[in-house]
Amino acid sequence: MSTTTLAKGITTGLRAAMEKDSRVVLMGEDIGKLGGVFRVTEGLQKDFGEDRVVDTPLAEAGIVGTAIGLALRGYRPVVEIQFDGFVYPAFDHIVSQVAKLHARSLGSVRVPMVIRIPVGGGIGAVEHHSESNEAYFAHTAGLRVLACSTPHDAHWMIQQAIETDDPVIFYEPKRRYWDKGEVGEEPAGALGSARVVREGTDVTLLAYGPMVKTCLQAAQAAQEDGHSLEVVDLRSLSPLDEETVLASARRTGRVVVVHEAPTFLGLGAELSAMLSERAFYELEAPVLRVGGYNVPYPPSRLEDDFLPDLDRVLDAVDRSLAY
Amino acid sequence: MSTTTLAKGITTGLRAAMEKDSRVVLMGEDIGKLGGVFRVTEGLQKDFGEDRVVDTPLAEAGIVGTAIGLALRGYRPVVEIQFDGFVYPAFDHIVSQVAKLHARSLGSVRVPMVIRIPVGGGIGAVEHHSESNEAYFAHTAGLRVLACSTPHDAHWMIQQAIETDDPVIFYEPKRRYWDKGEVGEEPAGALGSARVVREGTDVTLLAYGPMVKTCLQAAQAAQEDGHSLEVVDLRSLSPLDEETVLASARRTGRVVVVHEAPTFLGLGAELSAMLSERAFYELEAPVLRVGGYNVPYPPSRLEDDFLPDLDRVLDAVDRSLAY
Amino acid sequence: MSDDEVAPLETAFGVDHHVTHAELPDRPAHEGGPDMVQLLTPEGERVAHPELDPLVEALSREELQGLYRDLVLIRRFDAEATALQRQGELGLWASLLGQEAAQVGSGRALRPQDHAFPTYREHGVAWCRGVDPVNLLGMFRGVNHGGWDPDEKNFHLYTIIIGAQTLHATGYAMGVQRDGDVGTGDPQRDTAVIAYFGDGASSQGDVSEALVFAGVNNSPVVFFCQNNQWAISEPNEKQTRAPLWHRARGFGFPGIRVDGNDVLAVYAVTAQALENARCGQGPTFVEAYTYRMGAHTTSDDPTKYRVSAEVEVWKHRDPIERYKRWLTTSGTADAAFFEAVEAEADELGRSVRERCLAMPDPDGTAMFDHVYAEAHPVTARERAWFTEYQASFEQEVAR
Amino acid sequence: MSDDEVAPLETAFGVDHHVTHAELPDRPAHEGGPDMVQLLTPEGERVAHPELDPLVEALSREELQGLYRDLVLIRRFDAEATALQRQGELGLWASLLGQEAAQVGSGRALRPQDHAFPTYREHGVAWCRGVDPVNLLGMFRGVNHGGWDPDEKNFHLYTIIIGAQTLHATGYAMGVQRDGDVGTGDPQRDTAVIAYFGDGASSQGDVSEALVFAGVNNSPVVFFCQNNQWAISEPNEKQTRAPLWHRARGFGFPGIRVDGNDVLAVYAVTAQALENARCGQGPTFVEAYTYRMGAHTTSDDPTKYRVSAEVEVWKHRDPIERYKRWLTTSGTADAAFFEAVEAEADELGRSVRERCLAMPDPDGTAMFDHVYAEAHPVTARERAWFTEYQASFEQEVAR
Ligand SMILES: Cc1ncc(C[n+]2csc(CCOP(=O)(O)OP(=O)(O)O)c2C)c(N)n1
Ligand SMILES: Cc1ncc(C[n+]2csc(CCOP(=O)(O)OP(=O)(O)O)c2C)c(N)n1
Ligand SMILES: [Mg+2]
Ligand SMILES: [Mg+2]
Repeated sequence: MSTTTLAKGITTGLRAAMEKDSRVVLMGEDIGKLGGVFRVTEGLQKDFGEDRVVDTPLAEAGIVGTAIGLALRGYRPVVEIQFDGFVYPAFDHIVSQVAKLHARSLGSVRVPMVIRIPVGGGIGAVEHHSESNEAYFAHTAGLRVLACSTPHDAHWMIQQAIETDDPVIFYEPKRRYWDKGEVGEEPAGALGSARVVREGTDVTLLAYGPMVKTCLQAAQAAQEDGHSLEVVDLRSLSPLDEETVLASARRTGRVVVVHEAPTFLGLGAELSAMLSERAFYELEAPVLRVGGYNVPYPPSRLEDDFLPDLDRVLDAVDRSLAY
Repeated sequence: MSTTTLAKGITTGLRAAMEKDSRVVLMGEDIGKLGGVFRVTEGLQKDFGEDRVVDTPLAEAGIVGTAIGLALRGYRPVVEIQFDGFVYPAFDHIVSQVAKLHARSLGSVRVPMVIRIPVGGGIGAVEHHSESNEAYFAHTAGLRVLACSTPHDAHWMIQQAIETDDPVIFYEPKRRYWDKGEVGEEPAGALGSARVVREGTDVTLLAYGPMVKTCLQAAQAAQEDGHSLEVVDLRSLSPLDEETVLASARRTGRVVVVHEAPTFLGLGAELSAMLSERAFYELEAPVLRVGGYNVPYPPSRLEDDFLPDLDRVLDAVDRSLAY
Repeated sequence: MSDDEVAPLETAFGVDHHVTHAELPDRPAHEGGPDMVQLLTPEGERVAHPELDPLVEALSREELQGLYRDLVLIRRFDAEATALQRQGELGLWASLLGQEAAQVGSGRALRPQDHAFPTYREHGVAWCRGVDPVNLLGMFRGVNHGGWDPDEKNFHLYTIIIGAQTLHATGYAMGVQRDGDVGTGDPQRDTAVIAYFGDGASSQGDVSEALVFAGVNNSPVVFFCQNNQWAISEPNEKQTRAPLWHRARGFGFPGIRVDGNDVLAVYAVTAQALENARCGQGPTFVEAYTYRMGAHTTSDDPTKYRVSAEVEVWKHRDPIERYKRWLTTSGTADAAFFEAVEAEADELGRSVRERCLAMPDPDGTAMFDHVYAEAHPVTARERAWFTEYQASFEQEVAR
Repeated sequence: MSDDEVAPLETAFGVDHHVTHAELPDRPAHEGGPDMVQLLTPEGERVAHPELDPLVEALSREELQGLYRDLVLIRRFDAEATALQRQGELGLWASLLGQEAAQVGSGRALRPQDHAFPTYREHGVAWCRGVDPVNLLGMFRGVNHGGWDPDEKNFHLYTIIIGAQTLHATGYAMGVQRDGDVGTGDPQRDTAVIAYFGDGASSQGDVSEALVFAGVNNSPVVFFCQNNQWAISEPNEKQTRAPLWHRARGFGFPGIRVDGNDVLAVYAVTAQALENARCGQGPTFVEAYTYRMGAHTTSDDPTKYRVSAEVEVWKHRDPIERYKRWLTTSGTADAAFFEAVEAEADELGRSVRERCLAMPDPDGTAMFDHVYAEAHPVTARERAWFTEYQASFEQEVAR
């Protein structure tokens, strides 16, 4: 048990994976001497050398494309995309190659690659540095999509992501990088599992990444108003842990999904559709969605207006309870 | 009124737009002498010259990127992406530039660009030639996404797409390219509108592009079984014509969404979520989704198993009616 | 497109970048230009080349005959596949007609431990690597997306997304470097990677990025561009203003143009480039100047965009004819040999046809296989649903 | 990275591609190499250059003084912005310190009808184009993503996605061609486009694709690469094995390296390249060899990855000092002039600060503006919801 930040939780997770398996190779822009713009890879090049912590040319398609080649040679590349908005030049390689090579080869080839993406807003950044693009990848068969929300999960989930033979998009909630928490001795659940992080009886809040903390705060505030909210940290966005989600939804009968991404075709849409398909008679209210608006991520002075916060979550809870 | 194929409906629509506005420029691979691999631009280079029907280098990012520049200079580029699976190299320019430039410039710049994409399966093609990737673009604020399903709509909607000052992703259902139909004198509705293409009372089928025909066939078959199905052609995937959809859903109380894309986070998810948010008490059954499976598009000998067909639509109708 | 444009600006600046060329048989630009390496004229005459001759001379009579056999057999295979497509047995076929020498010459320059990353047209390379050609038909027949294990013969899967494989090859070569399989001096160990791509592909950003990564890492990869003059309907001029082999220099490594219809020249140039890669001298860009004699694929109609006179000119440069002439005049092979190869080709054609027709359609559930390497709830649920749904029809039929 | 590597393979093939260079002042590779065009030494001495001298000699005393004024004012503006960031008034700042000459020299070579497509660091070019520098602060303050109308001064919006603007510039130049604004001989009409990008950006596929499109179309675009030696923490060697200006040749047009800290050389080279573009001679790649004296942005900590000795070396090549020396020794400007510029700079700093602090925060509803040019139901509904939701708080507060 040790206390550390979410960022350092990933650092120690990467370090553990690299120590365990010499074929784990980190690739990305500025991840070497600089340790990455968020310092997540700090110290790793010094300890593991330039062949295992690679400062690549500035070209995301090139990074993911060559990582595929390394994976085909038996390596396990862990790619850092510097900011969420910079993953798109690599989109083609991710959806047409990384996601499909295993199936294309009838199983003879594996692409055990992890693509780490610092995600979301709330840090006052300029354009393209605050996006939440998980829906694109979750909609893509062949990929697994994970989102961690605590130092503990950061440490363990990155290792699970590296260990699985499937390619993983690994989201790190950048505005929680500096949040501290304890890292325990064991993962909080298997790859793909969600976790009830606060039990409650009136309404279920479904969240992941940066919004888990917001939902926990909302649940705390709601308690003072006499409402008991359950908070589920999805942890895996593809596949979803439908059983955990369903069990909670059945218990409370009311669900609010919270994410930073625009709601239109965001994860909330899938969760809503799935819940109405699988728990139609058990829902007392429609699944409500709290998310970013359907606009490009705004300039930072407006991000507080854009991002779901405690008040907007509680507003949705009230609307749900009103049904 | 004239009878023509869907492909030629687009050709005549493009021709009309080019005659009307000399700043309309077509760009793409093999669209000149060859007339495009589907011959949609056949004859246009001969009539409008190489400056207005441009055979570009083989580079989709380059095509869309330079089209942006042309748009900034006041042109109205219409880009052809040869097949659905080849749009991804241009993904970055589409989501980070095309979709955002108008907002970024506080309205001073417009990007009146149309990106034509032959979409979907059913033509026995090899990999990457049969994909349905509309959800990626529909989830992207700043874009409009259209899908035509008949020669009439093909002819008129492409012109509406060119006329609007917003960027448009324009989907053409490739396996319906050779279907014939009449092209009337007027558009079948404004940009963004859906259309009830068959009225019915028991269940609403929501579809677009290639699946409209499938749904009409299903409705015909269902009639013989005594079920009255309403079919709505969405036509616009972003924005959705929620009012038309809602009105139909309220009439029938039961909705089945049909598309070729995998259901997980496909358009059906959004429609289901929206309908339960806006018509919770009026739905007799959960919105059911019939779509591709959550797998990469399979080899063509399996595509009939993958693609929603009349039977699968009717199976969902039965399940809906069983609620 | 002319190879010898003069740079007005640089000249204006007093900087003369005009490339100086060593002596090679003079040749007009439309025939590949003066820099194109050629060891056999279209008439089958041997052109001396002091640096490369030793590589060719090291080939045994059997190896020299083998090249011919490869050329003929792969052409026959290709013709059979085209016929199968016409008869509805394949959904599509991408013919290599005319490019046999480029593929066989380079394919035979590979050592067993080397790795090849093809486009969708490298049937000749697959053949040289020992991939059963019937396996190449699977994706065109629509029974799979790639019918062989890439690690079995070190021949990777066909890649349809233009240019993508050049990055995969480069990354693979970076892996080879990390494995220490470069520059050891052990001919069984030192490994090179070859990436195939077309003239059209050269425009894709991916390909340029591959040149960047390979250059920066000095990786053991050969970029083998088959310039068959056309990217579907677009001629070279729509893709590039400079000869393609010029591209490499600006990324920090050498480029070379070779007559792609001259199997000896292609062999020698590629062998040298691969050897340089294995020794740790880094990448090379080889432009094999050739011609796509047929349609782009069986779906294509080249009469829409190119004149038959052009095709006629290239017929005179046929890679098989020219090599056959040289084999004959040099006394390397005789009529009996040629006849035997012909017979073998007939047999190959028959066998390929037979085995193609026998290829079973996969079961519908196959689409759920290998989407993920590890258990996945959505795939599992959908697979179960699909199986049950299929069964319900069979019951109906049974009833 | 050395400029004069020899190509082993090509040599092995008897093809010598080693570029021959005309006479230019000898200079070691780490100072830009022998091919770098320089008109002023770091000590401020004028180097003769027969081809380019006329361009410089055509400048009036006022214009020559104006260049100095630009250099000083934009440096002062930049320093003020850095200070504003430190004081929390900006979220971020990307300083141009050290790159003033590259930006002013190229910016002043533009004609009014020309168009510039910047990265996020071209404050000096914006200044030359007449964009009010306060407008550049908006996106760094977080009040907008781009605070000026690109068509007002023909200076396009800052582009953060590395390399993307090179394609936009190329497409824009293709539009210029379609408008017939190339090669008419009318100096008010013929139009060129300039695309700025960095050494790191050269690795992006987009940039290579822009070179392809510009080459194929012979478009009037100048690719202006500010090689400031660093892409955040990565030095040139991580991006390229060859000098960047070599890149152009393989795409079919000339490349040239100019001393990016020599405002006269940058001016002359860019003016010539732009003029060639306007005349219909097509694109040029200009590599301005310079140095990023400060951090990548205010968020960066360069001590992690580069040694101060390097920075010290470059201090001796300061673009302003050297030009000031030449202005003085050549008698083009005197102390009174320099003092006046200093005073003007102080005034600019004060005004920028004042107006930055006065920049209002936009209203929350602004995020719904201009997402679409035409009415959009989702935006409209969300905007209405947002407005009502905001109002509910205000009511609460009012209560
Ligand atoms: C990214 C992408 N865009 C477009 C295509 C469609 N396409 C298939 S082959 C081809 C032309 C390729 O030309 P070239 O690279 O010269 O190879 P060749 O077919 O001549 O061997 C095109 C445009 C594709 N497969 N992938
Ligand atoms: C596509 C993309 N990837 C990564 C980044 C993050 N990033 C911003 S600036 C930069 C370095 C750019 O270096 P260079 O092109 O040399 O320009 P300079 O900053 O030195 O002026 C990086 C990696 C980005 N903005 N866009
Ligand atoms: Mg070709
Ligand atoms: Mg730089």
